[in-house]
Amino acid sequence: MKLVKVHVTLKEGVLDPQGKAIQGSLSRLGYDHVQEVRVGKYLELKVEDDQHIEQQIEEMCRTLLANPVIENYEYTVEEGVTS
Amino acid sequence: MKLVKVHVTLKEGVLDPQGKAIQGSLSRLGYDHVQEVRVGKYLELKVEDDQHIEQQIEEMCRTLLANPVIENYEYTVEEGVTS
Amino acid sequence: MLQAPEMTPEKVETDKIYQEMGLTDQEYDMIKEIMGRRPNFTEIGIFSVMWSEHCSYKTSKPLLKKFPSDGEQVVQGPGEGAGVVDIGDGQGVVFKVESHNHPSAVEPYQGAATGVGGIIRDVFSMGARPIASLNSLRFGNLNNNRVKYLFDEVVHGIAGYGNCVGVPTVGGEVQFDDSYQGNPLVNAMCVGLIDTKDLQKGIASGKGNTIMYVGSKTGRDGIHGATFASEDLSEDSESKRSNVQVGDPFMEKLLIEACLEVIQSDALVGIQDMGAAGLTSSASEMASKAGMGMEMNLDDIPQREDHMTAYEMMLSESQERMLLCVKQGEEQEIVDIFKKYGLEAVAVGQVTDDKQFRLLHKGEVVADIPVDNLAEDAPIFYKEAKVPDFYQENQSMSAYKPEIADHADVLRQLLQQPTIASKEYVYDQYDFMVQANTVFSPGSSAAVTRVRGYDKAIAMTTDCNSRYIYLDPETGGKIAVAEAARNLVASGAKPLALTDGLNFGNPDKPENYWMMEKSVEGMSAASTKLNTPVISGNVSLYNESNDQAIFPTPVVGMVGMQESLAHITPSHFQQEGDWIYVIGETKPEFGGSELQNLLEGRYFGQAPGIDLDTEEQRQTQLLQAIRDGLVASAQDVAEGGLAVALAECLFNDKELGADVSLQGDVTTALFSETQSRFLVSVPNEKREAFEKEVADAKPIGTVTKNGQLTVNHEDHLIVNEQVEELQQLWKGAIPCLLKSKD
Amino acid sequence: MKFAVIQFPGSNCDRDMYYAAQNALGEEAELVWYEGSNLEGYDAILLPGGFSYGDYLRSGAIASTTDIVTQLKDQADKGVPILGVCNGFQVLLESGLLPGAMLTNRDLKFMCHFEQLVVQNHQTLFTSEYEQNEVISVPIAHQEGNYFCDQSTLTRLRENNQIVFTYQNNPNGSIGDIAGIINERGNVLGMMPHPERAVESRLGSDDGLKLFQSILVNWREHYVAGA
Ligand SMILES: Nc1ncnc2c1ncn2[C@@H]1O[C@H](COP(=O)(O)OP(=O)(O)O)[C@@H](O)[C@H]1O
Ligand SMILES: [Mg+2]
Repeated sequence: MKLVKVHVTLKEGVLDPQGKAIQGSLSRLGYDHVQEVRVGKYLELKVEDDQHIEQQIEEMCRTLLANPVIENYEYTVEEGVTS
Repeated sequence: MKLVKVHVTLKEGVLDPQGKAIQGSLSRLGYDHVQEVRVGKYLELKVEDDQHIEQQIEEMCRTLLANPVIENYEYTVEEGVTS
Repeated sequence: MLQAPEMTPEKVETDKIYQEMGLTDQEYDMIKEIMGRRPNFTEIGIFSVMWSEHCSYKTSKPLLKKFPSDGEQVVQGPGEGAGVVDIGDGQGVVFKVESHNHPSAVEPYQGAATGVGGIIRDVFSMGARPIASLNSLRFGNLNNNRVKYLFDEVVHGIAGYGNCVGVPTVGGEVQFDDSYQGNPLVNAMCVGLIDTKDLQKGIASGKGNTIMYVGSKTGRDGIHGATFASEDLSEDSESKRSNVQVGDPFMEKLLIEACLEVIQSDALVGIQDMGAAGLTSSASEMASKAGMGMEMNLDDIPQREDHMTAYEMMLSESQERMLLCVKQGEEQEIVDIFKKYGLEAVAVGQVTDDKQFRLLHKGEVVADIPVDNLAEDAPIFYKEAKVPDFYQENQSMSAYKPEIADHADVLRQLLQQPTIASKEYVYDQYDFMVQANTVFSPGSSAAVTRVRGYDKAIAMTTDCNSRYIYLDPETGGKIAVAEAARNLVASGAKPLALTDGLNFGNPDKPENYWMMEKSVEGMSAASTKLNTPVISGNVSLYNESNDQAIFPTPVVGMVGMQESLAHITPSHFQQEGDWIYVIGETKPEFGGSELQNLLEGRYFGQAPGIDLDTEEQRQTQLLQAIRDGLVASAQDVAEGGLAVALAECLFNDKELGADVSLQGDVTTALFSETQSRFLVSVPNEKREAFEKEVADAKPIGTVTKNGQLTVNHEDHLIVNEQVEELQQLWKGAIPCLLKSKD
Repeated sequence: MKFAVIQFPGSNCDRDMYYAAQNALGEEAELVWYEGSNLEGYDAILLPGGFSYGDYLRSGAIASTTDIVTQLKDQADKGVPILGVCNGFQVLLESGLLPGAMLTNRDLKFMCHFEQLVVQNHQTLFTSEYEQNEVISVPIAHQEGNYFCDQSTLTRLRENNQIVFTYQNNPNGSIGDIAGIINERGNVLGMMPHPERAVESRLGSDDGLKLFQSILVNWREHYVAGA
């Protein structure tokens, strides 16, 4: 079993209303040295071992997990726990 | 300037309807060796240097970035770009 | 810790493990006697949730019996998932209110969301399509950061769930008072529409019939939720946070559509949702109601987590699950319907005729309980009632008489009190239009939804002024019912029936029990008089924090019908030149008023009085006048008195104004909260006919085109305000409070 | 004229769309389940609002990977008029039938109320019954309606007159106040506001009716002219 970790982040230049709101709240709470917040997604996938796993993850990211118009993605494949 | 990376994930055992729907969709697309998907948040914060930064990030996570009732969080503090 | 590995029946007894589950020594002894042996860990867990207040109504049952529940309009009274009233054409309206107070205090988003989900399941499990949701909310003072967070997240949760499932949230109420600071109230109401021939019951009848499970898998969420709901909120609650259930509105939406298809199948015998106490309550109640028993094999229960024990499965409150009883041999038909929606219906047991509730797990019998003792015959406890000292004190006070220098200024302030201020911030987040039937959206006296294809509409409201009930529970109880009916009548609807959400403190305190008893008596008297029987309801006790009870808050959710779309009447003034009438005289009554809150910061003295005969007469007359087409707009007079009602009648962006003259004491005329009053506008040419029909109506002025609210008193100009400015104050108050730091 | 209304799991304005076509417009409409259905033979296809697949991951994302969307693309290629409203618009974006993407509303909240829209292009299959620059009142109900595209796409949309509706008072932060756009060919319209909720004045507005009437008028012309 592999543990795949996928990070999906907004592209540079795409507005992030959620990040801005969080930054605003942080600053209202007194954390005004936080200059920018960007919010992305973090997915963990448990995937059965397969020799083509990298290629498949790449496909999944492109077809579903990220929207290339606004998002970038990155992933790592790790040994997962066997349960 | 520091770059803080925060991962917010659902606690073990907490239902993740979103992850379930994504897994279902991947399996319909033929990726049926994906056994489980869990969705979390990934935040990047640009923070001005400060000696108490770790402690402050800890506080921010607890009070705003994560919902400790159902979520766990983890963070790293890295040297950020000076811009 | 409760989720610890199984322990022996002996240990359960000697270590009094049952106390941790919320059972008393006395109850344990009763259980031992019922069983004829020591109950094991799983069995005692099952008893503890079924005998919790939330499931068994063990302390409230004697009071609930006082409610009138009959009437020729009643198709289904209390006892099923929801009540049903007849609206002609073979159709019925199904509705019920449900509380999710404690879960919302701990995790407001999910607590509120799952509250909405739960009540919607109650309605569609009756076979009805959910057509509208309402919510009745109470919070502490909005100056407090925690309260702001709770308020925001609760609303967010209601929106998140309700919008997704496609049931419009058409109305509700939000009030703010210090007593709710640590213990907010989140009551959700759902209204459904049914062809009465499709009415389903939660029964498991017919020996050998199959019990099927459908919906989300069972996880460890919400274990002991029902017991949790039946305890005080203490510091300790923080540590019970593992109780939080997460809702999946997408699953709920699939269940709605699939179940509404399934009820058309002859293979279906009975259906019930798994609400509080999950599998335990749905299964045992279905068997008990049918006079049957049930055997389930827990190995077959779809499980989300590994190594779940029988105890955990039976007590889990995972959301979006349904239990069905299906004719033996016809299971496949049911399986196929659910399959279309990507859902799996799984056989988990069968109906037996020995009236035992028997559970198997991994080849062993893990519970074997006489089922009626869990459900129909759960014990009832009669509590002691005592008149509270503060009630006596309030009653003996001389009448409170506020002193006001600048009436216009007080009006401006009242409009900004969060309880009175516009709730647009809230309902802008709700999809109140989906299903495309909403005639009156949130912001009107009552929400109105037309019945597609017929010349009729359904009107709905929730109401409860808990300040009056705190001061005088019996009178306050009457007022809550009367006010709900007033809201419906003002919209042109005939009130049909009500559902109640009884939110109170710890009933073991005799003062609390007394308030419960008195408010139920008051509500019953008004329900009887106004012919609005109580057809469903919910009880939520132990609403306390730091030993301080909330104001007694028996929320009334009432449903009525406009017998023609032509009767639908707006609450806002409509046209220049219309005459403005007040129905009912005004007395100096300020105890529990918004004005008292504004000036004194607390409530004391006597609540406004109410005479039910007068109430009934005025409602009947106004409704008749509306039906006869004599009324342009109608609204009840409530918090903040006539002045606030007048202003609100102008807040519809039509640039209208009002010019009125008042007699008598001006503070009373403007701000008293005397009951049984309406503010009505009538076209000039219909004045005579209107006055003939409505005995207590007095003209006070006219609707103008100048966008000013002008009030004269004995040749003095008391109020002369721009409507637009007032409206901005009223609309901006809540967003402004939320933004401000404390 | 025969309309298809596609139902995804989680669609919730499917019936409203159906009633708009069937009752308010008075033409034939059919609800078409996303699985096991055939999109051939319909004169127009409507993608309703709602929360397909719970709006999980991104609104419209999961629905856009279903087989019916593959069929939808074929129909789009054939020139069949396709209208996506709210979640339907999001599906069109995610499937690439229209350019751009949706972000969360500027205020992060779901919002539901009437908005004033400006008809920016009344020379489409869907808007020919409106006047150019006509202001119409149509409700919105969404949380992810903040339309985004890159600058070059925006320029192209403008040059080709593909921006069909804009908000008079931008409620959600959409780039260029965009409320609805059409594809280059002119047969696929996506919009966040709900015209199907604005077909009866009793419910607040009937300004959306002309959109459905436009589809009908153009279909008739096409057939009468083409016959
Ligand atoms: N929680 C809520 N959800 C939806 N609508 C609400 C809510 N709270 C208040 N409203 C709406 O705001 C309006 C004003 O509420 P309220 O002051 O209680 O009215 P009334 O005095 O007529 O009962 C009503 O139309 C009500 O439906
Ligand atoms: Mg009210």
